Amino acid sequence: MTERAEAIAVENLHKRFGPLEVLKGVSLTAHEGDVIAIIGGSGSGKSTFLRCINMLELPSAGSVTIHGETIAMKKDGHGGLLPADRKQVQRLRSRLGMVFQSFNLWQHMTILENVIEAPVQVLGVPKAEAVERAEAILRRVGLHDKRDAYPAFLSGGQQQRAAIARALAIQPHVMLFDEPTSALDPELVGEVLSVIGDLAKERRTMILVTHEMKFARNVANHIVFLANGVIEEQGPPEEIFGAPKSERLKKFISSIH
Amino acid sequence: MTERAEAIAVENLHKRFGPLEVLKGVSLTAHEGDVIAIIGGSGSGKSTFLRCINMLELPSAGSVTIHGETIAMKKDGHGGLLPADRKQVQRLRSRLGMVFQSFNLWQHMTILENVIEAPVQVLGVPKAEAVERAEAILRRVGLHDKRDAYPAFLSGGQQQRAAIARALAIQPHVMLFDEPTSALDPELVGEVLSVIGDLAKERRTMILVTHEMKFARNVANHIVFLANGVIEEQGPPEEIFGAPKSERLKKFISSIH
Amino acid sequence: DPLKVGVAAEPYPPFTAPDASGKWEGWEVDFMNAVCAEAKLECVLTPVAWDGIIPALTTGKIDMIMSSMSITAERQKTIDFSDKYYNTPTGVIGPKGVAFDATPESLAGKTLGVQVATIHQAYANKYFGPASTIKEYQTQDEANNDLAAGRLDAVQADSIALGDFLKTEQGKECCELKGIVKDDPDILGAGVGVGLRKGETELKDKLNAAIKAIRANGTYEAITKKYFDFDVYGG
Amino acid sequence: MAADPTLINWSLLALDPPGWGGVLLAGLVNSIKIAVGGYALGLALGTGGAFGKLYGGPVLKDLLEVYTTLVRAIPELVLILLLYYAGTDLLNQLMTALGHGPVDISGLAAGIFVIGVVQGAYSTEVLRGAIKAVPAGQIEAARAFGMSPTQIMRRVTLPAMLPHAIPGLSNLWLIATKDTALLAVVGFSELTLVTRQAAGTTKAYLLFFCAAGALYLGITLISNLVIRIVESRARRGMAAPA
Amino acid sequence: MISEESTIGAMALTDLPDRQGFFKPHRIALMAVAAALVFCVVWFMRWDWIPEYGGRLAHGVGVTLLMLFGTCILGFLFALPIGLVQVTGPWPLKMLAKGFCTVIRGTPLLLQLWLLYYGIGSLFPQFPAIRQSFLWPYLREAWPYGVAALTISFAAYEGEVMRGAFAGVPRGELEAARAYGMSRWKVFRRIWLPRAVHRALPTLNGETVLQLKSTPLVATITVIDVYAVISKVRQMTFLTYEPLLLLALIYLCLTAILVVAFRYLENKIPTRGA
Ligand SMILES: Nc1ncnc2c1ncn2[C@@H]1O[C@H](COP(=O)(O)OP(=O)(O)OP(=O)(O)O)[C@@H](O)[C@H]1O
Ligand SMILES: Nc1ncnc2c1ncn2[C@@H]1O[C@H](COP(=O)(O)OP(=O)(O)OP(=O)(O)O)[C@@H](O)[C@H]1O
Ligand SMILES: [Mg+2]
Ligand SMILES: [Mg+2]
Repeated sequence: MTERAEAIAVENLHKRFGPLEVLKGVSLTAHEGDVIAIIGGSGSGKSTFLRCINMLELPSAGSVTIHGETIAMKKDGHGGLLPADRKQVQRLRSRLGMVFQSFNLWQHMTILENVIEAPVQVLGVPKAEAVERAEAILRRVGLHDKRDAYPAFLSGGQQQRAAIARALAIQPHVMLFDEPTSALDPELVGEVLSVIGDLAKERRTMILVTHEMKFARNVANHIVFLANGVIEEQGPPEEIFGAPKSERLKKFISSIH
Repeated sequence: MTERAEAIAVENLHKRFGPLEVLKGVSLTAHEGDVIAIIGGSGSGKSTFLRCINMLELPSAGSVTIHGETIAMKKDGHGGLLPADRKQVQRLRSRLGMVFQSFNLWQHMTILENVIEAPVQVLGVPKAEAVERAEAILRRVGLHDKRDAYPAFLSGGQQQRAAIARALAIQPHVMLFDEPTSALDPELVGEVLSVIGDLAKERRTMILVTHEMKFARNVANHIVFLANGVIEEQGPPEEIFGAPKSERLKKFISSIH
Repeated sequence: DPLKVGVAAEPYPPFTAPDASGKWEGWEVDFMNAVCAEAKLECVLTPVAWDGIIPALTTGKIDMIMSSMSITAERQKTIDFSDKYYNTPTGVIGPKGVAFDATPESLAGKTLGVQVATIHQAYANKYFGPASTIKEYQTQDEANNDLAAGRLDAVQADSIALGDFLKTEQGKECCELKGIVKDDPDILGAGVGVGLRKGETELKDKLNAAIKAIRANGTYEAITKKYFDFDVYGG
Repeated sequence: MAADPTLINWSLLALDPPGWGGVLLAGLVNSIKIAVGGYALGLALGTGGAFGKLYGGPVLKDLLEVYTTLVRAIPELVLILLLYYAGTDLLNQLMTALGHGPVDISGLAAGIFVIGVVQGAYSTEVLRGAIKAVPAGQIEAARAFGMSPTQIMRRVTLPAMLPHAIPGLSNLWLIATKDTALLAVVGFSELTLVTRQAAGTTKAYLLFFCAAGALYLGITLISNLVIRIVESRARRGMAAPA
Repeated sequence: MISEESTIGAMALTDLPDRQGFFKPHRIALMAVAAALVFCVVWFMRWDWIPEYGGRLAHGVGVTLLMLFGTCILGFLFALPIGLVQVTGPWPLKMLAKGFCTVIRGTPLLLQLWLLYYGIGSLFPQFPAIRQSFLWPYLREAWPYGVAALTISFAAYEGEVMRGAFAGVPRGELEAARAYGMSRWKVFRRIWLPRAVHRALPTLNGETVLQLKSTPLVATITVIDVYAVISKVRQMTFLTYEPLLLLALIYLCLTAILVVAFRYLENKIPTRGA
């Protein structure tokens, strides 16, 4: 595992919202091909952690390194950090494919337009090429027939798959998923999980926040248990689910069923 | 069981929405103290059946008798029925306490005002008396401290309990519950079910539509399985869950887990 | 019921204009009081938008019009008039320092302001348009003001109203009388009369008698002296 | 122009003649009278219209649709002229036909009538939208408890729709206060017309237009204050105050 | 300020009857009554003046439309920054924009128009510099003041609408754009602006109809739009109702065209639900 390149390295990440310190020093390294599942109670800071990785939330302290390139930060004068170089952030972001819990598809564009938007506008891929690639991806997630539909007319599961297609289209080094199934009904959950499972089989690097323990167990090679803003425990799924060490994790796992 | 008075008798109820016949002749008798659970697949007509009992939905054919008094109906000229006497319907409705799936609390009234509204406005109970009674009921469902709050500021479980309190306040002969827990998260489900369980212990007549099989089994003395607009099978819980006869019911029960 | 005498709500000094207390005054207001007193009629002055003064009369919102309305054949198709009670020539004014007179040739290419729905508008359209650009104003005041502001090259109106304007601070500074237009009785009419609904001959006779009476007994002259140094009754 | 345009002659605004302040205030009072009257009439028409449109028979529904569509598509200025002449004319012909003499319609009454008819169309739509925004379940619950239709209306529908209706109704009020300015075209001496008269007579256009603007703005600002209080009362019980 | 939504709903006029199910028995009866009314109007009223004024009416409609589209487009361009600044701008700009909207929306348009034309407009000639400048031929005319007043008014009302529209674009969609590495300008141009405009379209429709209905006010400052032409007809013919009825019909048609045009625009990007 050690010889694979580092895809993402987060070091000693802190994040506070006013008086509330949500992340109290979290470090995590994802190598290429890793599938890391972040689990933890509601409000434990999972989403915040994910959002800090691509600077949607600015960390209060700590550093984020993407493919060996550390995001340069500077003090903002209020005890927080600011990106030193906006261009750098934009460039690095385009290597991370984020799939939001609530999809966040652009409602004024068709599915195809959603998928080609970032490649064309950010990466400068010629439109014809982007469309070709997008169609291949859409075919893969089983949405090719919906390419000219607007997001509002798709079912939740279809929207979620479109959001995954959109993230895949920029050929990201790492995919970030924030509770990709929590807004879906059980039937659709299966649909989406199977797409993510396929990606895992390709050994694509992924970090996912999830509440689906069964899924985390099957798909991830590394589980991170966040509690109270720190990593309480981490390790391979067998260990985490089979032989939890900390009291908190034991309680968490028992409460699931 | 036969010597107890009839609380509700529904005979040969039919209901069609345009071309779609949702109920195709359903008969059901509830005696005082009965707790009847209606189960069935989605779209099988459970809600429609419940709503026909208090004429929120007008049946296309059939009769409903509440405490020995049959609701007089007349032809509406389009192949359906209309209540012959609106006053009678209003009077009989006030003997049925309905608890809606989505609570339907009146948002512009506090919880206490919600609870005393029907007793004061419909039954003509003096306000002071109604308040006194309402407070007792609210205390029973554990909502006394929220009596002056508005519904929007309560959690789902609290709203559901308020809805139950509102229904109890008219001292109904029969309580009708439409999926009382489907909109709640698992924690709240327990809370509400325990209140309903309490009511069952008092031997209050209840008809409930539910998806919680475990609950139906524990609380009901009679289970009705609706499928395709007819009662496919009915009987005591042990029989229904322990020894289902029809293929459909077998399939339904096996699919739950 | 008192009779409602319609007057244009837009000020038309020195004939009808409200003062700061909202009271209407002017030659025509005094004249109205005198005529009504003479005819033993109870009259109340009612301001109405000039633009809609004839519909107001025909639909009964007012009972007569005393608002410097000239008697013309066109108007007589719709309403009736009493005998004339004043008649003054029509003039054209313009800025000082630019030489022209009130002839079509001289006004060609210039922008001329008139008040809407007046005989002046009709006249200007017939004789000066389209060689001159004719701009129509809701009130005489606004036309005068635009002339002073340089947005108009000339204004055509009743010579008395123009004279009154030229006497003001603003008028004195900017403008002067350029001439009197060639008469056309078909358009410019036979003087100003009291507008009445058709068929009200009884009222009309009373008013005609009263006008004759105040001209005979000197009241008319007394009123006129208050405002003008010449006779407005005309020839 | 006055000799020195930079010098503002504030004395023109004095309350007593020769100042025009009193006239302006009288005009303001007239404007407010018409706005209040027209708004109230509009609200009455709107309430009837909204219920008619929602629960009326097909013919009534269509007639109301024609009313609201026409009124909302034609400029207020044109409507005011049409209604001002035609409305009073028709009324008089009606009175004559009934054997009464022609009635005397004051400018105030005509103004209120005209603004009321215009406002009625808008109120109809605002109230209809508000009633439709009341969740069906709220009304169903009331029916399930045996309330009669009038009880449902009084106890549930009307109070529940208020929070939805208030923003729209507030805007209509502000529109009503400003629409009174249009009555200037029929010579009713409301604030705008007297401003024009004062400005025309004194030539102090800027001064008077600004003064009138300040008065209108004052009405708006005071109204906003009152509306905010009313709204916060009506919205009690609603989650997430906007 | 108070939410505009429900008023706009009331003014939007977007619900035209659908074609199916339009012809019901009672409708046919109503239409017969309407046809009879129209017949009476056509037959018993005087319309002989129409040919004489036809050309001028057409010209007036042209002026009205020019006024409408010119001021709507200009006003909308101003409304964008006014709306945007209120959502994200620094507080001085925010206050400025807010104040502008409050003052303009709080005073009658008629008054603003007169203030510009008779008030400010009459000050210009006192400055010889202005009188001699190339602008003077335009400043002498009435229409620039009409355009200015209508533009300002539209900008204020629309600025308020755009504020709501910008604020109403779901944060998540903007975050998604940022997450894919779009620059701030690109997020604005590709996502925020088109989403906001799309959301605002129904409201914009209502506001444009309101703007159409405001154009006749320019007739009071000597701009000859269709309303002014009709006023003239009234004065020349002394007819009370006929010209006004024709005018109402003209505005009705213009409104219908606007509504249909906006419908078409809205339907280009379908939305579901309310
Ligand atoms: N923008 C914010 N301002 C203030 N507090 C915030 C903000 N975002 C999140 N928080 C707080 O930070 C904590 C962690 O939030 P986060 O969304 O990361 O939790 P989570 O682990 O994703 O929970 P869940 O499983 O419910 O999504 C919560 O207490 C939340 O209230
Ligand atoms: N007002 C209506 N108009 C037309 N069809 C209706 C209406 N209400 C219900 N239906 C149809 O009647 C059928 C039965 O509906 P009902 O709500 O009674 O199902 P249910 O058994 O309660 O299902 P669920 O468990 O999903 O609530 C469904 O197919 C539904 O689409
Ligand atoms: Mg989260
Ligand atoms: Mg149901």
